[in-house]
Amino acid sequence: MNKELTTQFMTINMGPQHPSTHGVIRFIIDTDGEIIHRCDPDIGYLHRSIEKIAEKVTWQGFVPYTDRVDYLCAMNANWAYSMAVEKMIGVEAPRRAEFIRVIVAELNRISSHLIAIGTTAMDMGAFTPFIQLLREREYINDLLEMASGARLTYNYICIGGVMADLPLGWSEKCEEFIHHFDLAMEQMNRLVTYNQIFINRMANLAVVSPQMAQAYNLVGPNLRASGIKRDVRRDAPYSVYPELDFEIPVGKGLEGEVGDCYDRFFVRVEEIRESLRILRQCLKMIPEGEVMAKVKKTIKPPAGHYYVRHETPRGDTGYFIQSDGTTSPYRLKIRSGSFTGMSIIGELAKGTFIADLVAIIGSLDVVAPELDR
Amino acid sequence: MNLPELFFYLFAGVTVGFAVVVAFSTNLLHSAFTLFFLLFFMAGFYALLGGDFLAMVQLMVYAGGINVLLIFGTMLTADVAQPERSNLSFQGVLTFFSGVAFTAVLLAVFEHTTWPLLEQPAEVGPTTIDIGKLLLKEYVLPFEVISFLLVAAMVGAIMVVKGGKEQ
Amino acid sequence: MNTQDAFQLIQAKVSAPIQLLEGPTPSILVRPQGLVEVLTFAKEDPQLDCQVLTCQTGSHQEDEIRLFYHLLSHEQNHLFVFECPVPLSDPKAPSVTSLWPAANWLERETYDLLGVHFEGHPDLRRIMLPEDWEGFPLRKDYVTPTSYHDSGFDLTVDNRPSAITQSFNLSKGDEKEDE
Amino acid sequence: METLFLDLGLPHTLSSFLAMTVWAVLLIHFLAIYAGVTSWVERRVAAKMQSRVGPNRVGPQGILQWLADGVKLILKESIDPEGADRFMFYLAPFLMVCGVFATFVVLPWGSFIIPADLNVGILYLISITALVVIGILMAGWASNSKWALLGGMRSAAQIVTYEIPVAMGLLPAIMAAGSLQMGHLMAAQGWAPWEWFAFQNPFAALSFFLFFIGSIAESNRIPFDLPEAESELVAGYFTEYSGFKFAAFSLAEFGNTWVVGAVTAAVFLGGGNLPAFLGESAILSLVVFTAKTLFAVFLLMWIRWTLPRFRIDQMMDFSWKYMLPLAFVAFFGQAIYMMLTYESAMAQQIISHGMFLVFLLVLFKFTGRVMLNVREQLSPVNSPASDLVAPAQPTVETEAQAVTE
Repeated sequence: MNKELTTQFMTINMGPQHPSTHGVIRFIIDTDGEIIHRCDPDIGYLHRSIEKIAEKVTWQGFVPYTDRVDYLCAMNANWAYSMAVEKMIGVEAPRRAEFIRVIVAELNRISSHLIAIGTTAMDMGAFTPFIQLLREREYINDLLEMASGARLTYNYICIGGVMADLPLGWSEKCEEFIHHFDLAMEQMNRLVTYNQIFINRMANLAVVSPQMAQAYNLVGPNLRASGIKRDVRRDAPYSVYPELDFEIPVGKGLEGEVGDCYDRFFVRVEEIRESLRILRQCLKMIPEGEVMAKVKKTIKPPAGHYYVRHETPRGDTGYFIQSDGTTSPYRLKIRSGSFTGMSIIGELAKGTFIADLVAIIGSLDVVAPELDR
Repeated sequence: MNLPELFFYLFAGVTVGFAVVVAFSTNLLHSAFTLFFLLFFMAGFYALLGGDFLAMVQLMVYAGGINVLLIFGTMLTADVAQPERSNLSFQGVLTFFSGVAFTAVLLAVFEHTTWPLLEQPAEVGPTTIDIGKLLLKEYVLPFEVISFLLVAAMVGAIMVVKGGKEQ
Repeated sequence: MNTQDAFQLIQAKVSAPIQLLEGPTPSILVRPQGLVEVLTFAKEDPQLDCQVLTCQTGSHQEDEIRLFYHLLSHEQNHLFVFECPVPLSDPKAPSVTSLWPAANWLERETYDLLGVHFEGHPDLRRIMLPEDWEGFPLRKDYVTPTSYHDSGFDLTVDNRPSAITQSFNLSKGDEKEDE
Repeated sequence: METLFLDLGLPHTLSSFLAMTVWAVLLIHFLAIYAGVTSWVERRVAAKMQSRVGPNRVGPQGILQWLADGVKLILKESIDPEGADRFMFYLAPFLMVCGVFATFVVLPWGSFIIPADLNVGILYLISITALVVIGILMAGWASNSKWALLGGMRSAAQIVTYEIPVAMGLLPAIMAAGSLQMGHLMAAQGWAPWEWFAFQNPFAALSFFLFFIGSIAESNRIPFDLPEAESELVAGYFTEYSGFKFAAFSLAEFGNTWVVGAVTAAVFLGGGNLPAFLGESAILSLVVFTAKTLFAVFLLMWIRWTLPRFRIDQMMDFSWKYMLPLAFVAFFGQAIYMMLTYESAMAQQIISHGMFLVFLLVLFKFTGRVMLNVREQLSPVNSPASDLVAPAQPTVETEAQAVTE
């Protein structure tokens, strides 16, 4: 009886083809029954060398590639890059263009958060909210299609402004949508957010303390869920955000500790509300005028390196661009929220269940193309 | 030959067949799964004898509960499918002799007992009411004692599991 | 606090030689020998208070790889850039994983794509590319391979015969023989 | 049915054998067709709940979709995973179908038609599920896949756990009827809702909920679909199955919904009892019974497409820490209720009518909530792009400006 029982860990490959890894990611997990002992994320399955491509294309030519960096919020990626280049060449977009940018980017933020919330709910086994939210996202896609002509990769915001003005009657349609969406969001909250099973699954799970969030360089909603009130739109204001009135939601530990999965989820729900607020204000404030600044056809920014931060739905996305004064970037690095968000998963997953790992991935809102670039 | 008799021989044959598989299979898991069918067909015997309640309890407790746990445990064992030593080679001679001896005793008992033969029961009635009455009236003390024993066993099991976790 | 102030503060307190680089984005140049010392100071000094390593990357210059460390302070709301040149002949830099766990993956990415060896890194493996990939793609002298490990597959053109194309070819061949 | 063959002059053994065969053939066809149609219904119901269309191409409104699916699955290549225990791998799905099919033996079809009204019918129903457990365990093990193994393990643990509250949930009804026989259980209830076990007294209602929740768990449906949780375990114990074997699993799964529905209808919702003035019509009784069963099946679907999934430890906690004690409460409560109201039919009437009124109240409130949701759904949304008044401003101009500079 004194002989010690020998047990083995079971090594499981979760992915690359797994229903809930949100793209092509692989986790090598050692489990003791269902409890994870080690979780080693293996990424790179969607690595498309976008940073290398940047060195081969012109400054304007890279804008469509930014769409592909994170296809869930292509507008924001467009904008982040365009903003960086505008800063380098010292061009300012016209005021109307800035408003249009804010409107489309916030719409895109909503649609991205809808996917984040929906997939989290789907990972929890609730399939209906996901489809319901996809339906709402379709309306946003309709709106963005009216503006840009595309539904997923827009290539709408370009260096110096936006590609085209909003069509006539677009604002009314947008207001109609906002009114509808307010109610739809409440419905969604009743279905998922306040569902006791859902709360039980998410609360007190994978708690990220503020120190840990900073050490692991979490950004955006993930950082704010840990109680750190940091948002690039406020810290390093760009565009017309200083004129707008909006709150920055932070995790309050509604159902458990501050920084658990439920907080990360709920911060996104609240951010959608704030985005709606921003949209309402912008639709009122938007002036008439040009939508495109005068930009030279061949851009040659002065040599040097730049680092531009932008608040995308996945948080503080940094574009590090080094120019040598030629027609294409010398070195371009996209610092993405998913990448650092992913690096914490191995730490968080220890001691949780396999089902929890799925919740953690969902709550951190990791998007594979942005992760691998 | 009437239908129950036909089924009796059918069940008997199948049960013996499964028993052979359980005993001689080198794959422990096959044995465990086959044991399920063995227990399942045992319930058939009870049903044929008119013990409807007993048959169902046999199904529920043995086939549904104990056997599932057995399979559960077997699955958690390392290398069940390829055991280094099959249960055939395990002290074969001793097993053979003890088996023969046991069979001999069984046969002897079987031969020397006078079995009370029932007059062919005209109809097999429900036994549940009788069992219930017996348990709660005539044998209420043994029934309660056994219940108490089971509760004690359960508490003991919990204690053992808890102690194991603390270590 | 701007970079000049930070530079003066670090120069006063830290023995390692640093240098202020002017440019569109001013930055502080540190040699690899003094990197950990300077960055530790930047993290722990209450005035700098750079709790977050927000971005770590590198860029291939002529004969060196220049590492960039973007440090961010949430409390003070400022961002500093530290540059660290490592020679191409011996690309080695100390790892800052012990200061910021986030550096783990960021350094792995830099190692993977630029080939900088971070000494003291707990788990320096390739992260994006396969383990057996040769070369470092983001270096300027990187030649895009035409095949993967002499496997015979041309990576630039996918002309592997699939089962369907093969069956077509076969039928064409048959016809030719018939003629 | 046996008498039918006896009337034809056939010997006793043969006629009872023939009767069994006919029943078996009828039931297995019913099971197959029901499972197929339900798979289509479930998809349509889910689509309706999710603002989708659902399958509507094969046949009118897609009603033949299940046939197309079935044909496709049968024609598909059956893949054996490498290293699989082939015999068990092939056996498992059919064991599961057997387990579900075997329960049909005692399921009633209205008040007057029961294939075999065993005097331990309800006990048989509980215990025969062992076959399903064994099938799942076997599938999980034999697939030689870790996901399948985890699914099989989860499933076995889950079914063994929830069998207890289910059995305990049935006890109050058994006590009230004083029999384990399906026919007696139904006969002990009346046609009106206040004569059903579900509304007999608070404890019976509690046991009804426990039974229904436990049944959901036993049939592996959301929120208890951990064995086949697609976001965690890919597809659980049937991850590696394809072709007809996969179809067999679906058959068992959808067939199980009928079992749950029928037992619910028979034991708690008054079975196929008819009001006295309608007489003893077997057909009408069948219709009533089927309607109740399908309502219960619809409830299952409704729950499935609404709720998220439990985690494994929460699922265990839920059964052992909440359902089991509650089941004991229901059991003792029912005993006390029976003791107190044994002689007073008046009290029984008052309690059951009161229960029904409470239920109506809850239903009323619930309907209000549903109507609120429906109203919100109908709020106007932006119409398609073609409605726009004028096209966008041309963009060429800006390009030209840039060139001139």
